Amino acid sequence: MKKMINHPEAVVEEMLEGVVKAHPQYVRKLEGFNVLVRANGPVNGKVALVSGGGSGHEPSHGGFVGRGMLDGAVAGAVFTSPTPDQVFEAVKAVDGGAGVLLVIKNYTGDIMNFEMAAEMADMENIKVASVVVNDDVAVENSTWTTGRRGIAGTVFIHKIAGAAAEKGMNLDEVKRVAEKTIANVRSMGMSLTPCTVPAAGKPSFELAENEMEVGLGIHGEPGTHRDVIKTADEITAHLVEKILEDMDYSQSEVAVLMNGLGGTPLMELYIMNRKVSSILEERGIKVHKTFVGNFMTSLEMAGASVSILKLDEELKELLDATADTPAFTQL
Amino acid sequence: MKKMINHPEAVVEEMLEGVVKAHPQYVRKLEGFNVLVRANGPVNGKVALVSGGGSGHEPSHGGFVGRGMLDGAVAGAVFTSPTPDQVFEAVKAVDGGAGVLLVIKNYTGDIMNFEMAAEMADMENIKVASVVVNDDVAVENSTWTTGRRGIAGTVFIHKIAGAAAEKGMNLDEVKRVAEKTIANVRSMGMSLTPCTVPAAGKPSFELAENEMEVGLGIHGEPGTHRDVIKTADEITAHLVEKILEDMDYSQSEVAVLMNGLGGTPLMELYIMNRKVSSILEERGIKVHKTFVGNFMTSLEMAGASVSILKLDEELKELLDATADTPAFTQL
Amino acid sequence: MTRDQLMKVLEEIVVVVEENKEFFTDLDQAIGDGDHGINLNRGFKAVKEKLSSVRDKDCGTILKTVAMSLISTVGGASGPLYGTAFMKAGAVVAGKEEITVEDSIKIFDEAIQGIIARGKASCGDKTMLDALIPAFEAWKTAFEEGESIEDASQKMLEAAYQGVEYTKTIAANKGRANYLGERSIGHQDPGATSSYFMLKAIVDVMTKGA
Amino acid sequence: MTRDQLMKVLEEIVVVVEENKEFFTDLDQAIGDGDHGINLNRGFKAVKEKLSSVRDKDCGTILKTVAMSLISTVGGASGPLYGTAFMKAGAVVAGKEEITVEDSIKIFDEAIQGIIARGKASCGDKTMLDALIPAFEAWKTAFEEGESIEDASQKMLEAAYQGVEYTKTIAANKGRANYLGERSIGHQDPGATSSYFMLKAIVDVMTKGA
Ligand SMILES: Nc1ncnc2c1ncn2[C@@H]1O[C@H](COP(=O)(O)OP(=O)(O)O)[C@@H](O)[C@H]1O
Ligand SMILES: Nc1ncnc2c1ncn2[C@@H]1O[C@H](COP(=O)(O)OP(=O)(O)O)[C@@H](O)[C@H]1O
Ligand SMILES: [Mg+2]
Ligand SMILES: [Mg+2]
Ligand SMILES: [Mg+2]
Ligand SMILES: [Mg+2]
Repeated sequence: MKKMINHPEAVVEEMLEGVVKAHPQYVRKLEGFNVLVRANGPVNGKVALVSGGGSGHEPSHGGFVGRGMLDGAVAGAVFTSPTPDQVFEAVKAVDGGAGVLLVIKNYTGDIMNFEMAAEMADMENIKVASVVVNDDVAVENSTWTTGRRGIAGTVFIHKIAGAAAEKGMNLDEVKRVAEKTIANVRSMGMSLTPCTVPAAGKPSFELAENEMEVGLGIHGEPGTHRDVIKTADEITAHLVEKILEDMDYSQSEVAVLMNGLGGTPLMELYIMNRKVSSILEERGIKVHKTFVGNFMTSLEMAGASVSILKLDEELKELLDATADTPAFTQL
Repeated sequence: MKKMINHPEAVVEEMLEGVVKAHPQYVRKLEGFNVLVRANGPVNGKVALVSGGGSGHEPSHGGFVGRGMLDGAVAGAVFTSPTPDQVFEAVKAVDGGAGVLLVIKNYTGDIMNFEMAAEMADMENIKVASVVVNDDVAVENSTWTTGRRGIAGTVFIHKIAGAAAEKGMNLDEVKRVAEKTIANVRSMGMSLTPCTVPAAGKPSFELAENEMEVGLGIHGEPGTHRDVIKTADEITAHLVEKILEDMDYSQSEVAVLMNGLGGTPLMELYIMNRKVSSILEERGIKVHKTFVGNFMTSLEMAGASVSILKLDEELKELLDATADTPAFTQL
Repeated sequence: MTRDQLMKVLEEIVVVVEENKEFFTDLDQAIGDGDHGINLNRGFKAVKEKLSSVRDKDCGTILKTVAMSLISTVGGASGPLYGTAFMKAGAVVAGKEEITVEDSIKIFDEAIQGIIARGKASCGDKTMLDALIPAFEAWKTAFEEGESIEDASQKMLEAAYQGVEYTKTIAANKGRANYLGERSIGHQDPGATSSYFMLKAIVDVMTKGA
Repeated sequence: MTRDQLMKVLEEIVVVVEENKEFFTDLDQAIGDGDHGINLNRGFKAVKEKLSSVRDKDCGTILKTVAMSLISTVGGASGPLYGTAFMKAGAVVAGKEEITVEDSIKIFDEAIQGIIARGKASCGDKTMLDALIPAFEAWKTAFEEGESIEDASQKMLEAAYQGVEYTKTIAANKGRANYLGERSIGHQDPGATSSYFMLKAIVDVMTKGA
């Protein structure tokens, strides 16, 4: 395990300290909790957004705390959902009186822990609503199961619901917008290498020099299948096809998130984006905006995911709204 | 070699296509040249900034083309300085009548190719000035040699000289500010893994599981020495000490760039930044602003560099000015 | 089971989790995200620290303290699930200094109901329930059939073990392993495995103590 | 050397660079950035394409065409340096259909001066100059001493080869290898090596042709 860390058990706390040292104008940490909230929060009368999950997905989620996106982010242990008390603490700290929306990724652990936090908040009469992101099209037959995972598409929910809240929408409205975004976004990912959870000390799986893992999540879990490495165009085409098969994007305008999993150079993400654009162009799907970079990562994993969000006028306006956070700034 | 690419020889062109597809609001590509310029450029009456170098350093340099930073970026083959004709083409395309400043990193190849381009521009009566960035303190005894390398600190020159140009300073003034920034910035880097130039197909060097390379550049070159991996705090302390030994920062305000080399997760960069902050704090050096992320990379190399820029009022104001580019946006 | 025995059982679980943390993590790497052992160990280390402060309290308080520690330190799926299980268990014996056999059946039942309510899984989903439910059934049946504690314990453990084995044969419908689809077949469920080890710790302490 | 021989020489260099591109790159990986072979090969592939269009032109035009191709396709340090060298060489024989021995000395001298002017390195900096300068001296001296072309060629090549060997013994002061400090000792310079191979290609064609 080659990592620049001090103690495997201390990575989350030390990281959060580093974030606060780097971005005091944006965030502060709640004393005793692995929770980042806006430096100048809570914002009175504004619906607050809290997201989070296991750590290892940086800049998600703390990097998106700031004007126009999140109000609080809860950092669990690496790849492990944060505990209810941490989430509850975040909720209390960010509530500006207009209620709190929890943005949860669809993992059993996240759902249970956030749910328990919501129950706690309820007991203290804080208005809490929640939405569950499940954008990953890799898992197909999910009717009787946990359902689809939430992966990089989640960033669109942060951006759009964040803008809705900033605009002054009430909790129901912000939730409606978040749910519309969730309904409209699909993602799929792949990887060339595993990643190593610091406390585990060994890679999450083994891949041969010519193999890749397809349809995988963001926690080092294996994917739906393994394949020989293809060209960037073939890989990208596979991911995009799966997404387009899953929802009808025809005639629509979309936003694209070409997301790196942490260890993939931007060069490769742009090469992949070239193919995403050309497929969408062929299909007559208009790209309104594209984001390329590391938004929802899996530690040092080399790999990428594509997310495509179908836009309507409302989503477009909210997506285009100003945002100012450590990891996402838009004029 | 595990990469998401199509043909090793096509990576630069395909990447640039992907960049333009992703960010048409920011950049366009000069037909037939590997040059990105502002979508709405040239800006009349403004001094234009051109930078560039080998590819593989993304988001440098194309990612910094936009308002408040560069006007043009020239992309050579991976880790290979672009040729003079490419640079010349960029100069012609961005000149808005107020002259062009070339921001060159101190490598023999870059200097010669950019110099030849400047000679060409001279023949066409375009006013060209140039500055050479040499921020890497790793190389010590450099009096009779090529001198120090330019590494991540270059991004500060893009930001600050870019803001100076945007403010309407003339070519001499922009050059003065760029040179002041160069004089005030020091950097040093290290890595845990090599990287693989696509066309070479094999890693640039071999490192054992417990080894790291210290004091290395951004082209996969080996560093000044090899060492056993230390903790993040020890590694960071070494880099920062080297920088602080090299220039007197006492009593000053600084900006910090905690730069990832491409394959290092943000988590580790923040853990390192925690240590950077605490050392600076101990020394009574005040951090005005910190940037953490992948700014000047070395393909998929796992590693990091620290850059520390000493600020005065002028530099501070220019650093804080608005910028809007694909990879660096500041409100 | 006296309060002291309960304390011993919990201390034994702390040890067993620590000893098997790599094993649980390896199992979770194969079909999950490789943190099950890390999670549980973090949780039971916290439990251990808290235990000394409730040494003189009733069984209900002790179990609730365990629950709260787990809930606030484990995270993931197993944190709320085991936390809920211990919470429900504690409610059954609130104020009691001793746990009777009848209590134990009630505890087991309530704990499982708690896990089901929280996680919405059922038998055959390849979760801890596949160890716990058969174990509970065996335990209850043994007593209904008048068997000794020793025999009942052995049957309970055997059933839990078979449950773990059974998880190898099925694809997961719940938890992270679910995303693997058919690829999860052939691997035993980490949570079922940790449940088995906890049950075994209880039996070990009780038989040693006897 | 006739124009046709010059064309053959250039074609041979194209082949030699292609054949040795991995070797050059490996040398550059050890002390540089691992692109020297890739760079030169890209450049000489471009040269090859351009050559057909100047087949009937004078030696000066041919050499300038090579220079322009290298300058606009190689990049890095070696692009401007080799490009400048061929440019200066071309200037010496502008308009000429043949290259005399005297021309060759002048070409060699001018090419080296061009490299020095562009790159500001000198002998002992561990660059291509460490092969080229001794080779030039040997070539010039041989003629001054009235030796045959064959002998002069062998002495020139031998001197270039010794120059390459010499680069192993010194630390670099110029180019990327410079940053390695003492670590560059023991490795031969990639540019000196490619220079040696180019000189060898010239000699090979000329002796085959004889
Ligand atoms: N819905 C559920 N109901 C019961 N048990 C579950 C459920 N989801 C997961 N589990 C159990 O939790 C175990 C995984 O725990 P752990 O690895 O700690 O959490 P996570 O899956 O969040 O990483 C699984 O092996 C399974 O036994
Ligand atoms: N200033 C210089 N003068 C002469 N030759 C040089 C100089 N700098 C570098 N070289 C030569 O260039 C070679 C490296 O070329 P190449 O790898 O193509 O370029 P780069 O160093 O830019 O990657 C070195 O081996 C050396 O022989
Ligand atoms: Mg987990
Ligand atoms: Mg190079
Ligand atoms: Mg797990
Ligand atoms: Mg080189």
